[in-house]
This record gives sequence, C-alpha cells and structure tokens, in this order.
Amino acid sequence: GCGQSSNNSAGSTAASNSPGGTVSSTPAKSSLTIGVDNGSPTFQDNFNPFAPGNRIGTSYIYEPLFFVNNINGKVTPWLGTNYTWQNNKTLVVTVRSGVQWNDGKPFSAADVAFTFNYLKKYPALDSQGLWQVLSSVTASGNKVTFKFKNPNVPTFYSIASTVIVPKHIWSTITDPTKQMMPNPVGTGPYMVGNFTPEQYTLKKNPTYWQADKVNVQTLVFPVLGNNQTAALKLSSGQWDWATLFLPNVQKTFVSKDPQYNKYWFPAGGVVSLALNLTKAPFNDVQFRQALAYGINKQEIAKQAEDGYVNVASQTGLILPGQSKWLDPSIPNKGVYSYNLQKAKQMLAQAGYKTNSSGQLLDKSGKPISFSIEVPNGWSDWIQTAQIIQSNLKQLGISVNVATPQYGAYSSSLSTGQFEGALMGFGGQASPFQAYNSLVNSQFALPVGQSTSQNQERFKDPSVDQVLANWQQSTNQATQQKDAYQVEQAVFNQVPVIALFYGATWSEFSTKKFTGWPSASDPYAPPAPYGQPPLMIFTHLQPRS
Amino acid sequence: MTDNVKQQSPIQIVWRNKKARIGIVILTLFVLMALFGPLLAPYSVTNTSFAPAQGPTAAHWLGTTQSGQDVFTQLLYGARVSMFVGFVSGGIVILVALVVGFVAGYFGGMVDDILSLVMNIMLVLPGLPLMILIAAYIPHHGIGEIIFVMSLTGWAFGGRTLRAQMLTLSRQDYVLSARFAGENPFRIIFREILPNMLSYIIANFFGAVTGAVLAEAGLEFLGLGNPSITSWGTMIYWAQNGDALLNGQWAWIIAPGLCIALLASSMTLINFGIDTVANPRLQED
Amino acid sequence: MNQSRGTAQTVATKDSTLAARPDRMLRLEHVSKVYTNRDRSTVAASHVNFTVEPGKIVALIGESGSGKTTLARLITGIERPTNGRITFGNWDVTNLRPRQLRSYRKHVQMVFQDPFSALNPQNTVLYSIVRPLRKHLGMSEAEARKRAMEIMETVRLTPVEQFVHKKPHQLSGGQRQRLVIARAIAPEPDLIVADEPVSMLDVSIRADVLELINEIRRTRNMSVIYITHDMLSARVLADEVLVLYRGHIVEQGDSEEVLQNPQHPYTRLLFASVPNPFERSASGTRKGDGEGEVADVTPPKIAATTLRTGVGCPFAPRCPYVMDQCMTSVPALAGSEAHQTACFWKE
Amino acid sequence: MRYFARKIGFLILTVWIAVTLNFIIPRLMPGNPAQAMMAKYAQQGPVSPEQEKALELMLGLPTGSLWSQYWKYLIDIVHGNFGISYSYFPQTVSSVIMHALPWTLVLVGMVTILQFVVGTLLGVYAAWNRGKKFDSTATVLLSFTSAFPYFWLALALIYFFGFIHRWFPISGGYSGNLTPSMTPAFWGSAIYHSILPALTIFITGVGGSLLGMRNNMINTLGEEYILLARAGGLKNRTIALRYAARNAMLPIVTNFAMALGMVVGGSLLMETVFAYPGMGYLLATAVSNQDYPLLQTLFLFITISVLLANFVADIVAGLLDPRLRKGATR
Amino acid sequence: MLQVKDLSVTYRARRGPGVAAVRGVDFEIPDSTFVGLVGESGCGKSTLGFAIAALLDERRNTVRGHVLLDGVDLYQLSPDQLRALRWSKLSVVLQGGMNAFNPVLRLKHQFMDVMKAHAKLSKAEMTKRIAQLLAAVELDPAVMESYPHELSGGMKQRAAIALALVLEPRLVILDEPTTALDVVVQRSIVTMLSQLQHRLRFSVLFVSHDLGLVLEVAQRVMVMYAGQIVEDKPADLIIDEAHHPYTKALLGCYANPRATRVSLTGIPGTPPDLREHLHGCPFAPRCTQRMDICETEAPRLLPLKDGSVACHLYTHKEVPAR
Ligand SMILES: Nc1ncnc2c1ncn2[C@@H]1O[C@H](COP(=O)(O)OP(=O)(O)OP(=O)(O)O)[C@@H](O)[C@H]1O
Ligand SMILES: Nc1ncnc2c1ncn2[C@@H]1O[C@H](COP(=O)(O)OP(=O)(O)OP(=O)(O)O)[C@@H](O)[C@H]1O
Ligand SMILES: [Mg+2]
Ligand SMILES: [Mg+2]
Repeated sequence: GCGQSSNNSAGSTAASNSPGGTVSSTPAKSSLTIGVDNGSPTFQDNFNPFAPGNRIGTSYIYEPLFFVNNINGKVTPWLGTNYTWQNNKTLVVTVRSGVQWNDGKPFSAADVAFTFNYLKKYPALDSQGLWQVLSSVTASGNKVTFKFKNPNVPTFYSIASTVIVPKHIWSTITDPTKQMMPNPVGTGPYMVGNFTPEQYTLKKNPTYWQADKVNVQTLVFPVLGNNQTAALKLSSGQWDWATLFLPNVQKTFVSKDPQYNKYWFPAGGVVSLALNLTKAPFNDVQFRQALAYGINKQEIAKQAEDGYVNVASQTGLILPGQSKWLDPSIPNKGVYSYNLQKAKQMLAQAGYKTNSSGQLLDKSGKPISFSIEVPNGWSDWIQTAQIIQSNLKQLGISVNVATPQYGAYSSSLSTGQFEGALMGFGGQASPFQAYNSLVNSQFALPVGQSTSQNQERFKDPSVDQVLANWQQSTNQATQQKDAYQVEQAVFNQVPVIALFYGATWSEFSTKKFTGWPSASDPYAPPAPYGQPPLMIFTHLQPRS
Repeated sequence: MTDNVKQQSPIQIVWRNKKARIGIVILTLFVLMALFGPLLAPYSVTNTSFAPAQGPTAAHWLGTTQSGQDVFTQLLYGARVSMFVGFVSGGIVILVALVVGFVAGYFGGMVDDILSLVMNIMLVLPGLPLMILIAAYIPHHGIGEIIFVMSLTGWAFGGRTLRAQMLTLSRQDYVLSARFAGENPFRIIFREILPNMLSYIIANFFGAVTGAVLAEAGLEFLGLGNPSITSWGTMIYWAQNGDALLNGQWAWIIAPGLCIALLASSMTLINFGIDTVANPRLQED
Repeated sequence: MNQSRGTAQTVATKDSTLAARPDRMLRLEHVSKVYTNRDRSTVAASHVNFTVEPGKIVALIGESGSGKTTLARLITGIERPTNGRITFGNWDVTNLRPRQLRSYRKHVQMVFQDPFSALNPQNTVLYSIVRPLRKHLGMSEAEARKRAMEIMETVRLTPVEQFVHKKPHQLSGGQRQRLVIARAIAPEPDLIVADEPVSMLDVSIRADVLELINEIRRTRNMSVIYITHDMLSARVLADEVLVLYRGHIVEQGDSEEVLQNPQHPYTRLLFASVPNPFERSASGTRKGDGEGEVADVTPPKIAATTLRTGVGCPFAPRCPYVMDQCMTSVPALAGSEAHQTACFWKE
Repeated sequence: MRYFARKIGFLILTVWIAVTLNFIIPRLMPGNPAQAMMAKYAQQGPVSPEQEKALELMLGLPTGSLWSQYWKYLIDIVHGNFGISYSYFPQTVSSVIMHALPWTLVLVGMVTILQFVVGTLLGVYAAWNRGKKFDSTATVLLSFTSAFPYFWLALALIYFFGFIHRWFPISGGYSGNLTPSMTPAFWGSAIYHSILPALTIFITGVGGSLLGMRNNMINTLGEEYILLARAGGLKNRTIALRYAARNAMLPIVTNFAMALGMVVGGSLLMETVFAYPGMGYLLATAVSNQDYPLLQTLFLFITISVLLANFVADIVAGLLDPRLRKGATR
Repeated sequence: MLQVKDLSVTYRARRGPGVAAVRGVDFEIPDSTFVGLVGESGCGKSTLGFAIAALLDERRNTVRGHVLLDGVDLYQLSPDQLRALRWSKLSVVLQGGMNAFNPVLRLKHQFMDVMKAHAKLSKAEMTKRIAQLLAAVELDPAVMESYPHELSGGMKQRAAIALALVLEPRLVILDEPTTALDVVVQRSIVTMLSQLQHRLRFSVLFVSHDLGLVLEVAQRVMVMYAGQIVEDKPADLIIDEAHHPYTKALLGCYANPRATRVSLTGIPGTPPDLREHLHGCPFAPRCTQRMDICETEAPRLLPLKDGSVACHLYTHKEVPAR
C-alpha cells in the first residue's frame, strides 16, 4: 500500500478546481507543483537512474556521495561524510551510517562499492567514463577505496555525483538500461506516489536520514506540454517552480504576483562559437581574435537571451561563480568587448584584404564565407547565429545559418565536418573538466573520426602539458597556477569564441515555501532537475 | 443547329463570378505586396534596434518582435517568401503533374498503369507526416529544400486530375483529327490538348499553391523549415518561440496567420470561378 | 474454324470510265479484329474481305456494334487488325510505323461522326485547314492559306472571308461538318473514310452534306467509304453496299441491287426498321397497328449477346428462318458478283 | 469480389511501399540516425569504444548488409516488432504508440466524421438553395475558414478561450490527477479537454466538406434522373437526399483519401499546439527528440490508418454505388 | 384534355436578351391521341415538352401562358397540388441515355418511390404492378431487381416507358425517346409504344426530330419552327397535303426506300437565332415561296379543313380571314 494520503491530496486538488482539472494552481499547502518534466511527450513509468528517458523525479530519489555545487564548486557531504586522497591515485570515502533505503533495508559502503563496480560491469551505464580512470573500488567497513590507473584528481567530482543504488535490488538485474522501474528504491527524500502518463506525484520518504529538514510533503509533476502552453501555465500561476525561458519575465511572470513570484537565472555554462580549426582561415589565431572583437556579444545577450545573461569571459570561466580561479592579470575579466574598428584593423594587419564589393578575402583571394550550424528548433541559438551573421557582414564575411536536426548537427561537430557551429561547454564544478574537454588535444581526432570533446580540434602541446599537471595535483595552489596558464591560452588563442553564459532558468513562487537559493545565497543552482533539488528541499521552510 | 449561346472568353467567365472576383482582388493585393513590399515597408527588415516585444503602436502598427524587429515590415517581406515558396512549389507540382499526367494519359497502357499506381500510392501517403519525415532527415533546410519537399509530396493530386483530363481530351475526335492532319505528338499535346485543359491546369495550380503555402507554414511552424528566412510561417514560429501570446502581442501571431488564410482562400475563391469554365453547371445565374 | 469465303471480292463497277488503278485500291483480306478486355473478348470484325476501287463510294451498313467503326479504324491505321491484311496500293497498312503512318494519312483521311467533337474549340477554321496542307503537302504558310480558301469555296463555306477566323462554336452543325470534310480533302487524299458523317446532323442539312461528299468524289475522283446505319442515305450516295452483322459481312453488292432486293434476313430487318414516312401514305394505316413487314423479324433479344462467337451463323439467334445448319456452320458469301449473300436460307 | 480483391491488393502494396520508404529514407540521408542518440549521451563525458558498442547494442542499431537488414526489418514488422523508442527507452515503439493511438483515433475520428456529416449536410442545403443568401455566405465564409492554418487557429483559440478567458484547459488530453479509466470523471475531463482541439479541426475542415458536396450536388442536380424524379412528383426531401445527395456523395466517399490525409496533417499540427497526447504530438516530439524508430513507426501507423480508412471508404463506395461493385466502370 | 394556350418560354440571360425558345404556342391534345412534335434541333421542342410538364426551373426562365390539363392550369397550382398531379395525370420519358434512372437504386425502388409518392400501396401490390408493366413493355419482370447500368440502352428506354405508365397517366410526353438508339431497337420500341397507346388509350406527345419516324407512329403531327408551331395535321394527310413550305421542305429530305433512286434535297440556310426578336415569318429567309409580307408580318396559326398552318400563303389565298 503506497501513498494513499498523497494520492488524496492530489485528488482533492482536482476536485476543488475548475472543471478543467489541469488548472491545479492551488494545491494543498504542503505540496509543490513543479513544471520541469516534459515527457516525450507523455510520461513513462520509469525511475531507473541508469535508463535514458527516465523521469526527472528520479534524481529526487537517488542520492550521491557528495553534493557538489556547480556554481562555486563547494562540496557538501551527502551519503559520504568525508573523503581523503591517500595519494594522487587513491581516494577513500567514508560512508554515512544510519541511512536506510526507502524499503527499510540499511544502506552501507557495500552498496557504494557495488554501484561503482556495477558501472564497470555494464559500460553503457558509465556515462562519465569513470572506469577509463579507475582501476578498482572496494568497500571495507564504512569506507570505500577508489584506486586509479593514473593520477586523475578532478575525477573526484564525477565520483562524488554518481548516484548510489541498492545492491539488494540491482544485483539481480542483468539488463539495467532496459529495466523499467516504477517503484524505485533509493535513499533520497522522496518516493513515488501516484502515476499517470500526464502527471505523477512524489511523496516524502518518512525514513529519510534528514527527514526533519524536509518540509514539502508532496511534489506534483504535470506534463510540461510544449513551450508555448508551458509558459502560459507558468504565467497563469499553475506551477510553484519551473524552469522555462520566459521572455520579459518581469512582466509575464513576476508582475502576476509580485510579492511571491521570483526568479533567478544563474550562469550555467558558456555558449560559444566554435570554428573548425583544421580549416583556413579558422586556423589563424589572429583571424579568430578579430572575429571575437567583431561579434557583438552584448547585443546577443540582450536580443537573443532577453538580457537575462551576461557576456561570457573568453577565459571560459563562469563568472562570478568561478572568480577565484580567474587570473587577475587578464584584462577586462577576459571579455573581448565589441569593437568593429579593431576587428577590421586586426584583419588588415593579418593580411586579409577586402575586394571592391566589400567582401573579405582569404589568403588565397577567395571571399570568406562559412556556415554556422545550430540545432534545429533552438530558437535563442538561432537568433544568436543570426546576430553573428549580421555582425560579420560588417567585416565582409558572409555567414549562412544552417539549422540541421540535432543529430546531424551533433554528428558534423563530432566528426569535424563543419565550418562554424554554436557550442556549449563548461558548467561543471571544477574548471579543469571544462578545459580538459575543450582544449585537450587527446580528443582532437582527425576530421572524419568521431569525438565528443574538443570538437573544434584545438592542439597545443604546452596546454596538454599543463592539463596533465593539473590532473595529477591534489594541491590547491598548483591547481590554481595550472589554471592560470590554461586560461591565458584559451584567452589568447581563442579555441572557441565565448559568447554568453547559458543560464539556468528557474522561476519559483515563495507563497508556500521560502528558503530558495538566490544570488545572495547560492547554496545550490536553482534547478529542479539533477541533484540541486536534494539540497534545496532541505532548505525550504513553510511560509508562516 | 447553330450553337446559339455566344461564347465568352474564359477570363470573362471567371471574372463574372462574384467569388472569383473577390479572390482575384485579394490575390492581386498580395502579389503587389510581394513585389513592392520592401518599398512600402516602414523599416529595414534586418533592423533589430527597436524596443522589443511591444504591442501595436503608431510607430509599429503591428508591434515589434521579441528581438526588436518591426512586425509590419516582416509581414510585408514575408509575403515574398511565402508566395515565392507557394508559387514555385505550385509551379513545380503542376509541371511534374503535367508531365506525369501527360505521359500516363497520352501513352496509356502499362505506362499509365504504373504511373497511376504510383500516384494513387502517393495520394494515400499522408502529406504532412511524409513531409515531416523527409524534413526530419534532410540536413539543411534552405528554401530550395522546402520547395523540394513540398513538390515531392504534392504532385500526385494534380497528376491524377490532369491525367484524367488528358485521358478524356486525348480520346476526343479532334485529337485524332490532328493526327490525320499529320501533326506530331508533341504538337498535339501542346497545341491541341493543352489549351483545352488550361482551366484545369490553372485550377490545379492554384490548388497546389494553396497547399504549398499552408504546408510551408506548417513546416516552418514545426521548426522544420528555415527559421532564418522571413516568411509568414517563420513569423508565427518566432512569435510562438517568443511567447507572443504571453506578452499580449496578438498582432504578431494573428497578422501572418490571417495573411496565409487570406492568400489561400483567395485562391480557393478564384477556383470557384475557374471551375465554372470547365463546368458550366457551376456558373452563377 | 471458318473456311475461306473465297478471295477478296471486287465489287463490279457500273461506270467503266473509271478504270481501276491498282495503286489506289484498298484491299481487305481476311481482316479480323478481336478486342480483349479483362473478362471478355469481342469479335468486332471477322474475316472481312473487300476492295474499294478508286473513285467508288462503298457504304458500310449495320446496326450499332456491328463493327463499322472498327473497320474504319483499321483502314485508317488507328488500330491494327488481329488477323488478316489491309493494303492500299503499295502500302501495307497492317505494318506501318508511326512515320509511315503519317505519310499514309496523306492518302487516307477520315471524316468523323460528330462534327462537334472533331474540331478543336480553340482553332480557327483557317488553321484547321492549313495544318494538313502544311504537314502533308509541305506548303508554305502563304500557299497553304491561299489553298485553304479555295478548299473552303469547294465545301461552300462562303463567303470565305467571313469564315476564316471563326471558331467551331460560331458555326452551325452543317458548317462544322463541311469544315471537317474540308480538312479531310485538303491533303488531296485518295480515300476518305467517313464514319457516320451525317448522323449527328439535322435531316435538313444531311442531304447537303451527302451531296457535297458525292460532288467531291466526282470532281476529285476519290474513293469514299461511307459508314452509316441509315440505309436510305447509303442508297442515295453509294455505288456499292456492304452489310455488316457482328463483324461479318452478310450481304454485299451493287447498292440498288442490294437495297431494292435485300436477300439476307438481317438486311431485311434493317430495311424494315428504317422509318419511312412514305410508307403510311401508301398504306394509310399506322404500322404499329397491324402486322406489316416488321413482324416478320424478331426484335433482338438479350440472349443474343451471349452467343458464342465462331460457331454458326452470327445472326442465327435472331433469325426467323433459322435452320439447324445455321447453328453449326457459318454461311459463306455467295451469289452473283453484283449481289452476294451469306445465308443458307433461300426464298 | 474482384473489386475487393483489387482493393486489398492495393492496400498491401501501399503498406509495403510505406514500409520500404521508412526503411530507405533514413538510409538515404547522411548520418546514422542512432548517432544522434549516442551523441546526446556522449555530451556527458567521453565515450569509449566499449561504451559505444554497448550503446549500439542497447539501441539495437542495424548490422549486416542492406539486404539482410531489409529482410530483418520486414520480418520484424510482420511480427509487430518496431524496435525500441529512444525517447521512451526502454519501451517498445509499439507500446508507446498504443498509448497515443486512442486519443487521436477518438478525437480526430469523431470530429472528422462530425465535420464530414455537418459539412455534407450544409453542402446539400447550400446546393439545393443555390444562389440564395445562405449559399453565398456559407461558401465564402467557409472557404475562408478552411484556409486557416490549423496551428494558427489553435493558437488563437488557446489565447482567447484558454488564456484570456480560461474557459477551457489549454493543453493535455485530460486532467493529470485522474487515472485514465472508464469513469465518468475521466471521460468528462477528456471531453472537456478535447473541445478546443475538436473545434480547431471542425472549423478548418467543415468548409472543405461543404464545398466538395456543394459542387457535386450541383452537378448531380443537373442530371436527368433528378428531373425525372421531380416529374414523378417525389417529395423535395426525397429528391434532395435519396436521389441527389446520395449520388453526390459517391465521389466524395471515393476521394476520402485526400480529405483524410489533410485531416491527419492538420490534426498533427493541432495536437502539437494543444500538447494533446495523440499521434500527432508524439510525431512532432519524436522529430525534436530525434527518436527515429518512433518517428518511422508513427509514419507507418498513420499511413496504415489512412489506408484502412480509405479501404473502408472504398468498400462503402462500393456498397453505395452498384456500378463499382461489378468493376464495370473501373 | 390538354390545352396549351399562348404558351411562351424565355430562358433568361444574365446580360442581353434571353432565348425565346417557345413563342406563343396554342394547341390541344384530346384523349387517347398520339401526337408527334417535330422540328429541327434547337427549335424549342424539348422546351415546349418541359413547359407542358411544368418541369422548367422557374429561377432561370419565364413561362407565360396556360397549360390546362382537364381544365386545371398547371401554372396556377401550388407546389403540393402540382406534385400530386404529376405522374398520375402526366408523365414524361426522356432520352434513353445513361441518366434517366438513378444509377444507385434498383429499378424496383425507383418505381416504388414514384408509386409511394402518390398512393398507399403494399409492397406486394407494387411489385405486382411493376411486373405487369415490365411485361407490357416486353421486358422480363426480373429486370426490376437490376441496377440501371446492367441494362442496355434499349432495355432502359423500355423501362422508362414502363415507369411513365406506372400511375396510368392521361398524357405521356416522350422527348426524343429513341434518338440514342439503333434503328432496329428504335423500331421495336416505337412499335411497342404505339401498341401500348392503342391498348391503354392514353395520349402521347412524341417529341422527335425525325419526321419520318413521327409520321409512322403518330396520329397527328405538329411541326415546329423557331419556337412556333407552323403546321398541325393528321399524320395521314401530311405527305400528300403538306401546306407549310417548311413541312414540304422537310419531307424533301427523306427518300422513299421503296421508290426508285432519288436525290435528296436539304433546306438551305439555318434557323434564326432565338435570342432575337423575329420580324415577320421566321422561315422567310429559307423559304422558296417567300412573299413581301413574309418579311414584315408574322403569320398566325390558322385552322384549315384538317389541322392548321401558319403561313401567309394561306392567310392570303385559301383561308378566308375571320
Ligand atoms: N476499344 C474497344 N475495346 C473493346 N471493345 C470494343 C472497342 N471498340 C469497339 N468495341 C466493340 O466492338 C464491337 C464493334 O464496335 P464498333 O464501334 O465498330 O461498332 P459500330 O458498328 O461502329 O457501332 P455504332 O453504330 O454504335 O458506332 C462492339 O461490340 C464494341 O463494343
Ligand atoms: N437552359 C437553357 N438556357 C438557355 N437557353 C436554352 C436552355 N435550354 C435550351 N436553350 C435554348 O433554347 C432553344 C430551344 O431548345 P430546346 O432544347 O427546346 O430545343 P429542341 O428543339 O429540343 O432541340 P434538340 O432537337 O436539339 O433537342 C435553343 O436555341 C437552345 O439553345
Ligand atoms: Mg461507330
Ligand atoms: Mg430536345
């Protein structure tokens, strides 16, 4: 018998409402309606943490060893209470005691070791590629020991965020990706309540290890619908928490209930223009720098992103969250401010001429033109590309905006068969991860071979060297020094042209609960997906 | 024995039809809009410097887009692309339909059987889903690709009617007479048969254009078109991506849709008139 | 199988001044045509033999479906016979390639039954006549125009200037049929096949058109195959008559001979069916009241269509004089040269 | 019998062609459709060759020669095995479709029939009262509404009746807190949610039915047997319905194919706007999710539904028109 | 029984003059009489037939004058009265094309529809009556179960005649019932029709362009030219005593098969355009006996000893003015 009470609460919502039913704008006091799970387009009853296409609610049920705040890199003990590097190839994590799985069975270090070894057994589950680095994971007592093939300190973040599954359930599952999991067993604050393809609820786990901190009894996840209707629903106050791009959020959301309706859109990654560095003239640093000056990032941030985001630092760091990593010697926090004149000058200096009709010519005398690929339907990116198109026209470069389906976009990027493309990177807890995947030449495979990282195919042995150093070091100061060097390289050599910080969209209502993360208290990104909710739900307090 | 009813020219017959007259007037307006839109437009279509997401004002009759473009200007420019796509696809559709219809209708036999089968199959394959399927796989979505998809999925209907018409006409004694006069097949088709099915061709052309205009809008709306061109379809796409309704910018959405509807229905109305050429029973009293 | 019915018959000429010119002689030898549809086949012509001499008018008479049009289409090369041979002078009509067919048609033209559908509504009178002149006689446009106007005079589309730019819908039925004829005679053919050229016209115009055909034949010395179901007009126009029944020639000969003295029961039936206004003034009574000659012949019954072809006389199921012999073998044409009948029954 | 045999033959042939198209189109296009899915996973971290293999196995990517793939594909389809949906992984495509199918079938089916019946009756009425006020108003007005882009009308309806006035829900097929079941509450909710979608199809579709019927009816009214029926002193109603309308219907029933193709396309756009849990919305999301197996199978299902509807229409036409039954005129 | 008084029909045109297809026609048809109506194509025969049957679409044409059936003017009746009167008193048979019957109903049902519209009969009674009628037109009664397309043209025309007789009307109007048929079939149908008429004693208005055919079957012949009746005579007398030059000219278009070979003569010229107002005698331009008065004054239909004629030749010579 599961969750009769929460079913009722959801049920009463419907009964008390207008005949439409979906208009569940005023759910019971202790519940929150969250507009985040989109379905495809309806829900399937799967809370398997390893399966693609599982429910967003899955991450409210399974927990990681540590909570890593990607905004500032702060690590909070979760199922693990503490970790130590015995040397740069051995990590020991102490596991929390007194935690129960929500089926009543006790949680232990054995579950942790089982989880990691399970990923080894089923490589399809190892989406972070942990076992390319790890050599063994063993449990003894309340400690779990991770041994590495090579020193790779930043892998800690991947280990920290891996969710732990119960051995007593999963040891019998032999095809984990295909396992439907309607009643998942996890350690997290919530368990599955009521489920229909259009809406499901999560109810509070009464035996949760920090149950006293969790005040929201029920979570309701209605199907999002398309962007259009989702925005209308959010605007009309049907949801308490959502993650949508809303134009003119002040007017369309906040003003509908100014006392309670809040939003916070912190930066979550860098959106950049990637140019294929294996091709001329993109392989010319000066050309790239000129372009960086010639693109009006300010206008993009304002027009394409409604001014919700900031222009990105060319260092690739996400500021201000990662400002402690920023090399103070880099001017203007690493932003190439828009300067058409300077761009033209630089191009001329580098030997690019224009013809009589104002077209910029490459070294062989052909007019320069290239296309920028943007995934179909990513409308803000398409707009970004359109602005770049008109910016570069000023330089005499003709740009064609191509909008292939995501698959085609992604495959031309990974095989290096593109000219220009918009690309996101970064947003992880440690800048190392961002830099490694952006510029490590190990990933810069020849054109035609598929790679998921360094798709612009940047190669610089000195940068590789620094990255290797950084990877091996457990020392904060060394890491800082290495970071400065990489920053300088990325800033000067412009492997990709950073445009703006992709935002984490988050709108919420403080009508029923307060204590949401904010710019002044960024204890977690405000996202209702991934691991932040675990943190957020221990902070929310009922409004008195 | 004299055929006492004085014949009117087809154009007169069409024009005499009240509905067709309304349609012709509307269509003419749109053609003028497409031709001279850029001259009439108050602003440049690439100008993105206006205050974004505004409702209709004196300066911006239909408001501005979320990225600060003038909606009215876009509407005028959009007429070009929408009508270009519509008319070119319509033209290609009719061309293909004519060729296939002619080949099938004129040669008959096995050729006809096979082509008819292909047409019948194309007819039952649902158009828009097929377009989506193809568009989903095509890597690039220029105007050319859209026109290609539209033509590929649209020719069968015209092909079938034109084939039937061709079949009827090529069985007419005057075609046989032309053969006795020593005319070659080419001339028979173009000089003897084609002029007599002109009204069918035009009606089918308008039908195909209507279909293409609507289908283009549908594809663009689904984001399967080319959002960087300005057509009425992309306007609605951007309007809905820019949450126009949420911002109360109803004009941004209503205007292009209304234009599509008016353009499409103008052609439907004209076809009322054209139908009466081929079928006098449909003539108004 | 059907044994030979003798070789091609040359219908006797009455007018010896028109000597036979073999290079313009149409000859059909054992011509058969079977149409095969999905589920049944129709014998539209069966072992048809005849010749048409230059300058002669030969009438093909028969009720609907007897195969008249089929023969016309075979002779003009629109279709090919299933069996047999058609020759016109040196042409082997049965094996013409498209290019040859086009030049064949300089010599053999057709006049269609329905002058309304045989003229393209878009084309002017002049254009219709100019085209065959240009294509078949290779005339220049100017020559062709001049010639076309002369031809219009011949067919009495006069005054010519008034007609040249008219389109078919501006012409009366009779005028249209004249135009169709003008078109057909333009390339100066040797043979015209006229498939019921007047059946769609009012009686008041028919005589004129028939007279025109006759006149042209006389002045241009063409042969004409005149197809009709109307015996009286055949009698007016034709020198020779062939009576067709279900693809078979059942009676043939000199037109006066055959029509004054029909031998075959089918010819008699046809003859009796012709409305005859003069009949009543003679007898003074309405036909329907009494027996009359019509009662001699049974009207066609539906059963007739189910007859299996090839066995027995095709007319047997409807024949009032049917004998056992008729059911088992096909009668051959026999009689004098001027009048032959394919029937076992003799009066 | 021959008539039906040929229809069935055509049905099978067309299904085969649709199936084959589904097989060919993805293979003609650049890139492996499954790459899209792999690339998506790969975003989260480097993909080792083993992982790629695992993913391929997981997604069931095709292997072997083209012919053997085609064979396997055909055999799979005969067994109703359409593969696994990427976006609903690990659910099979067929089970996903089975959830969506009823919604479209019921909504679109009902409204199409309703629209067809109403439009046809109005067409009969307009033709019978040809040239009168109703006729001229209705034809012009409805040729205008039938030119509305479906999605545009849907957006307008949502805006005015869902957002401004809040009379109707703006998305979904039923209230999320109700479990799909045969209860009155659920049905009530489902009907309530279907009103705006239904209105969209109805408004844009009814014009076509009216105009088509009106034209045919006018033609039929000119036939001799109508004159004879009038001379026979039959009642106007009998003449209009039993003599004229019934015959005027015949070409419409036969042309159902085209009409249905349009409705399917239209309902697809409509569903997308209303986030209605049917086949159309599923198809649109399958496109954006790059869920090619689902996309293809949806196309196949839609084609087969259209074909079946056509088949039924043909049979109905055969029943209505004795000339077709014998295969005499065709 | 049927009286047509000064009947005129004009097909209205949207612009310009309409087609005055019937121009002031007067005649009577007594009981049990077989009347033929002949004339060239387009002279208004069908229009006259339809006007008598009150079948013309009133929205598209103007009908003036009176059609009295047993003293009741059809054009004064309400639609319901007219409907009741239809078929029970007056029925029509149209050209024997594909279209005279509803293609999707069995013949039986089409017969029954008509019967039901006028009388309450049981199914069995109706079936019996249909069978009788089909037998009367020399068709197998089983034919009633067929659909129209299963019948040949001749069979269909017989069935149409049977349908016309189903309510035992006083008058049957046949508009070119045999034109689409072959001579042999035409003959047998006409024969059958005339026998039926004789037996059942209804009146017939037989419209045809074939004077030869009409003369054979009709008791009385009306010759129509340019919307007017120019001669009306017992059939027996026409050949020998035709008065109107047009009638004579028409007769000249027929050859006598029994007589020796003759050449035929057509009638030169074409009928007038019915859209125009006609001055004088419409036949004048084609008439070989034209007089001056013919150009200016329209002749009226005047009674002769047997029948009547509209020609100045007689107005001025033989027939004394009244
Ligand atoms: N293309 C065809 N396919 C099948 N059967 C045909 C075809 N053309 C003619 N027939 C059949 O051949 C027979 C002879 O037809 P044909 O047209 O030659 O007759 P006809 O004497 O010209 O008749 P009518 O007087 O009606 O014109 C008919 O039974 C007809 O149905
Ligand atoms: N619906 C109509 N509208 C206008 N004019 C018409 C219409 N029907 C017939 N007419 C004209 O009226 C005149 C008489 O036509 P009607 O059909 O009565 O002639 P008809 O004597 O029956 O000829 P046919 O022998 O060809 O059937 C013709 O000139 C014809 O063009
Ligand atoms: Mg014929
Ligand atoms: Mg008539």
